[in-house]
Amino acid sequence: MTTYRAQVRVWLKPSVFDPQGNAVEKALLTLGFAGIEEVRIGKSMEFLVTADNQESAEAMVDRACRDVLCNPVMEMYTFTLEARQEA
Amino acid sequence: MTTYRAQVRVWLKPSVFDPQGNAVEKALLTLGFAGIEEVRIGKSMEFLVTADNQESAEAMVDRACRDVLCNPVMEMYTFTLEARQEA
Amino acid sequence: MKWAVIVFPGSNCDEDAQQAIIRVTGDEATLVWHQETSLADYDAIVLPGGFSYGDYLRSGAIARFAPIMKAVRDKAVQGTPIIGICNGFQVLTEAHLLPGALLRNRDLHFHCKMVELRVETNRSPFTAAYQPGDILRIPIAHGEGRYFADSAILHELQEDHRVAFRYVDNPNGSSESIAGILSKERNVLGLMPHPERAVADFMRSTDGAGVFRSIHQYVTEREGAHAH
Amino acid sequence: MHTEPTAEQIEREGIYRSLGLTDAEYAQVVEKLGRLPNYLETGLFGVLWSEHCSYKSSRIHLKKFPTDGPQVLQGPGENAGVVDIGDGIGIAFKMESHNHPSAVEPYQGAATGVGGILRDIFTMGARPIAFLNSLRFGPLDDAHTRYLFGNVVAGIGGYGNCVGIPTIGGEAVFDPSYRHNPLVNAMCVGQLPADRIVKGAASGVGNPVFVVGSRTGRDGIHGATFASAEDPHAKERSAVQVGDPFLGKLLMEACLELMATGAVVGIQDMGAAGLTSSSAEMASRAGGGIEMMLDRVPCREAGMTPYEMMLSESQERMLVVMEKGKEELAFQILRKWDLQVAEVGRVTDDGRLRLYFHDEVVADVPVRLLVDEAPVYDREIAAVYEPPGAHVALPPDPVNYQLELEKLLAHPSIAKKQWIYHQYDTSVRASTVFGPGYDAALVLVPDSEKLVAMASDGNGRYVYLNPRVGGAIAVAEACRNVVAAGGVPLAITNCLNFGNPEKPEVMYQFSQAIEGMSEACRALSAPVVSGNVSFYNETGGEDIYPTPVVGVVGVVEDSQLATPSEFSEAGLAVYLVGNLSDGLEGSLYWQMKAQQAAGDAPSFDLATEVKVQRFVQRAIREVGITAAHDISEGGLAVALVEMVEETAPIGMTVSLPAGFQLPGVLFGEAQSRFLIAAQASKENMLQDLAFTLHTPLLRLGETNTSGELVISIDGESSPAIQANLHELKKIYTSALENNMNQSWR
Ligand SMILES: Nc1ncnc2c1ncn2[C@@H]1O[C@H](COP(=O)(O)OP(=O)(O)O)[C@@H](O)[C@H]1O
Ligand SMILES: [Mg+2]
Repeated sequence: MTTYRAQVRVWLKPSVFDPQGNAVEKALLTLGFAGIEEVRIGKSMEFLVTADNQESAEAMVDRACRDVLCNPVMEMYTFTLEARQEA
Repeated sequence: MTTYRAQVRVWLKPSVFDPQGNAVEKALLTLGFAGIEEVRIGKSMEFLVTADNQESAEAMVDRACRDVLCNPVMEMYTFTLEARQEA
Repeated sequence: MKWAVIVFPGSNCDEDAQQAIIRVTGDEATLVWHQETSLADYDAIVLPGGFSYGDYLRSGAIARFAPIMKAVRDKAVQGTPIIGICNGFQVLTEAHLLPGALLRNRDLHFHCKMVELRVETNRSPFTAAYQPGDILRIPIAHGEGRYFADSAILHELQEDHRVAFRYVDNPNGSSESIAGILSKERNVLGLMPHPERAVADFMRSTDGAGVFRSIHQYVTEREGAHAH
Repeated sequence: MHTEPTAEQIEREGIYRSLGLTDAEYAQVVEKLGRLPNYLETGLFGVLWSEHCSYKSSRIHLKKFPTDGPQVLQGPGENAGVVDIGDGIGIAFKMESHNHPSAVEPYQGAATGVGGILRDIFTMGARPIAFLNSLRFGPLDDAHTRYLFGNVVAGIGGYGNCVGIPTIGGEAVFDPSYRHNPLVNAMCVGQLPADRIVKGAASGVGNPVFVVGSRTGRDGIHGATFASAEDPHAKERSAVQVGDPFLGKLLMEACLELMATGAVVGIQDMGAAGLTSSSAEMASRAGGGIEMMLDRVPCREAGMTPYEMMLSESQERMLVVMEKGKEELAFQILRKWDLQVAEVGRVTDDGRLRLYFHDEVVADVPVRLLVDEAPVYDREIAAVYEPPGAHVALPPDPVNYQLELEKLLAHPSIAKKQWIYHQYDTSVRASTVFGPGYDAALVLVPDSEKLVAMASDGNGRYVYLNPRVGGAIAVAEACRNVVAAGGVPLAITNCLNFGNPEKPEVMYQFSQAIEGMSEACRALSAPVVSGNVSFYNETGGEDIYPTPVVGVVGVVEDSQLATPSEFSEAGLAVYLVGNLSDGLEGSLYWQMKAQQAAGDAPSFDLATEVKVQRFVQRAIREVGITAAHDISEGGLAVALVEMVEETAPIGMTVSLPAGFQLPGVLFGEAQSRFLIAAQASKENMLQDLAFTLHTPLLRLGETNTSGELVISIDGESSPAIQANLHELKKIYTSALENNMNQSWR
């Protein structure tokens, strides 16, 4: 068994209005951050996965994303996996 | 002027309790995702930055993180910058 | 008839719904714990408002896996009227019993206030007591009530007359001002406003009573028909 | 992991100072203990002897409050006070401050404040039925203030909405005095059977002690100590506490179920100073001791030391003492709610708090010394208090009174607060009869004809200008709100938000405000049953206005008596109950003109106050009136506009007798006054009642369909104010939102 550090990123599909991104963009603008645009805010999830190998860890994370972590009606996801260095 | 794609990740400091991550971890467990643990949920932000060069873009994003995107009392951040390919 | 009001950890309008049912219909209404697995005894199901599982991750996302949800699905197939109010609506969309999703309000604020709704169809077990075009005053109380669906679904909802209620003055940025929708078979309703908070004079509106009265009438008439 | 300093090092290097003890306090510990305390023990004394836990600077003054009355079921000393509203129903309530945490992290600071006060209520065995909140911030033209205020409101809603308790009242004041020290006071009200109050006492030798709820982490260590520290940023050294309202809700349901079994001997929230204060205070109330095996405390992080466990302020945790032999019952209930529970110790009779870790005694100190023998300071009180507004010159008369009225209506302290309360769930539990927007909130009591009335109030400016009168006004005004809505005030809770108690003038404000409050409590038969003190609200040597906030609970005997503060009909007569006055003392109007608090506190007389409150109570009961509203900030003119329902297409004509100064009569804030509106058919009865009760009652005018507010002075040819009421209402309604629509993220 190996333990991996998973990093999942979930964000709203481009067609879905992101009010949070919008608000932050406006705030940045009024604070003088000219040149920042198209702000989108999503979720970043991190966790440890223990599995036989990278492949089955990937399958598990993918299933977790599809079933729970992401709602495909309005969201998309990507993830990365990295074998954890031993302490 | 060059346009960069910035990706910022903001998460709670390790000593700060993350009730959301905690609840999701429990849910995953009851759903049979054995082997997933230490779930932490943060934010992932994406935007475009236009600046003279990579250095000044970096400085701007860093300042945006410190001033607006991240609450240093309880959060930490990292970011990456990538020159945008022309369409 | 017998009503079931499902209680998830974090539900907080369960008792309000129960009381409203009793007040309006005089029927028996039972709180059913999310760990239960059967709803065989019930003629109508309510998924109440609240913050099931704290609404962590996405509202309704975790509740949809509760053991009781398998029974809710079965009842949906059997044609039993099922109504999801606020968080219940969110659970129903997450469970794919209703299309679309409910997102964070356009202005990012929670909104609690009396709003006006237009009844769009009375062809449903939930709205038969109203006339299309009726304007109802019913409170909303939500932070994630912006109804979203892609254009194909919105088109389908419109074509099939499955939009049950629209806001007169869109409070949250919902697509096409949608406040409540019906399933294809019309026996599942999800709506963000709280009809159980508009059933008595002191609540400043009794317009929500029609929802419970419609369901009661639908079920009792259907039972009558079966008896023949 | 670094090792903890030894007892000798603590003494030699003065380490106790960083744990919150002064040299004298440390010497006292050593003497009473008869030895040098180790690091953990020093920490226990540090937090329990902090201002926050021991009330060492306030205790002797708080004793002056009247706390008794036939209606009082539980006075100060428990987690919350309880009053009897009849029909076997008790109402538990308390208010608490979360000022310092909210200044550091506004959302979580406010949310955890709400969570904490919620737990104080349900630990009494009461089902929470309502929240209120009192907020004080700097002016909203500052982006950081908007950020703080916006997030505090979101945090209050975030917690309250999730646990399903309606937030139905409160207040919000914006004044430069609070710019660096915002105040966030939260109040919770609950209902319980009058004969089933649950106490926070660890009694019954051998009974098991449980930790229930969230696991213990390293968050908030030293919160209690630093709430009293001079350097507000010292608090940042400890991790911010994050609230988990979902867990809070489960904990509430589980604990209420648990207490209903009768197997709970004692229960207490782990608030400030967490496990330390809950265990020591529960043992102290029972006059016994407690011992705990710290290895058994469920922790969130590995390698936590006993010191960290005892001082952690992780949220959503309870300490519960069960009757021995009934543990299984508890486990069943807690399992159902999916809550963590751990048996960590037992009740003893040796009067000691004894802690074990890995089978070793790591602390062993007398409970009495920790709790009851904590130091008490009779801090120096200034002999003279220079009235800070006495020298301010009266403003010249304005040219345009309508403009002045509009400015007042647009002031965020006066403007309608819907931007705030639309973010709160005000109708969950389906029992809100009057929500925010009314003078007092009213909530149905199931299986009873009665309603519970509640309100919170307090004007720091008045107290600053004249601490004694200002203190009395705070109580009177809060009670007045309950009376206006048709209620009878029963008792009060309070949050005493003050500056640095080491300054003699702050102690003057404190002691005088308490004197004034006590006088008013006695006169109005509304004793103090719970409360909270927050000192050290200062930055850079500047203290806030001394701000006692009063939360009041009352009863409306019959829902028919519920009286709104607004009307929407034409043809009503409008009356002033109380005296016409043209003093500008302490008014917001004068402050706006002078750019500082000006004059004395507004004129106030307790006997008159009692009289007008009695009159309005009887007018509601015996005559029946359409609406009642108290005159507060902004004075008579503002109160008149406030009373007109927003969408009502009506107007109002008011004529005032000659002989009064205009700005004062319109905008002055003289106390003990109500406006009431009644149908023409009731006028004779009203006047008769006023005659019988020797209460000043003045007919001001009537409502009509003109859509205009006209205020004129008898004998003058042109009215002082002639304005479109709808426009005035628009200004009043939109001002706060307009302020907050500027960027604040
Ligand atoms: N922070 C708040 N939370 C909830 N309700 C509030 C808040 N601030 C003000 N309100 C409500 O707005 C109304 C007006 O408040 P306020 O101006 O303080 O009244 P008054 O001065 O007459 O006592 C009241 O009903 C009050 O409950
Ligand atoms: Mg006011």
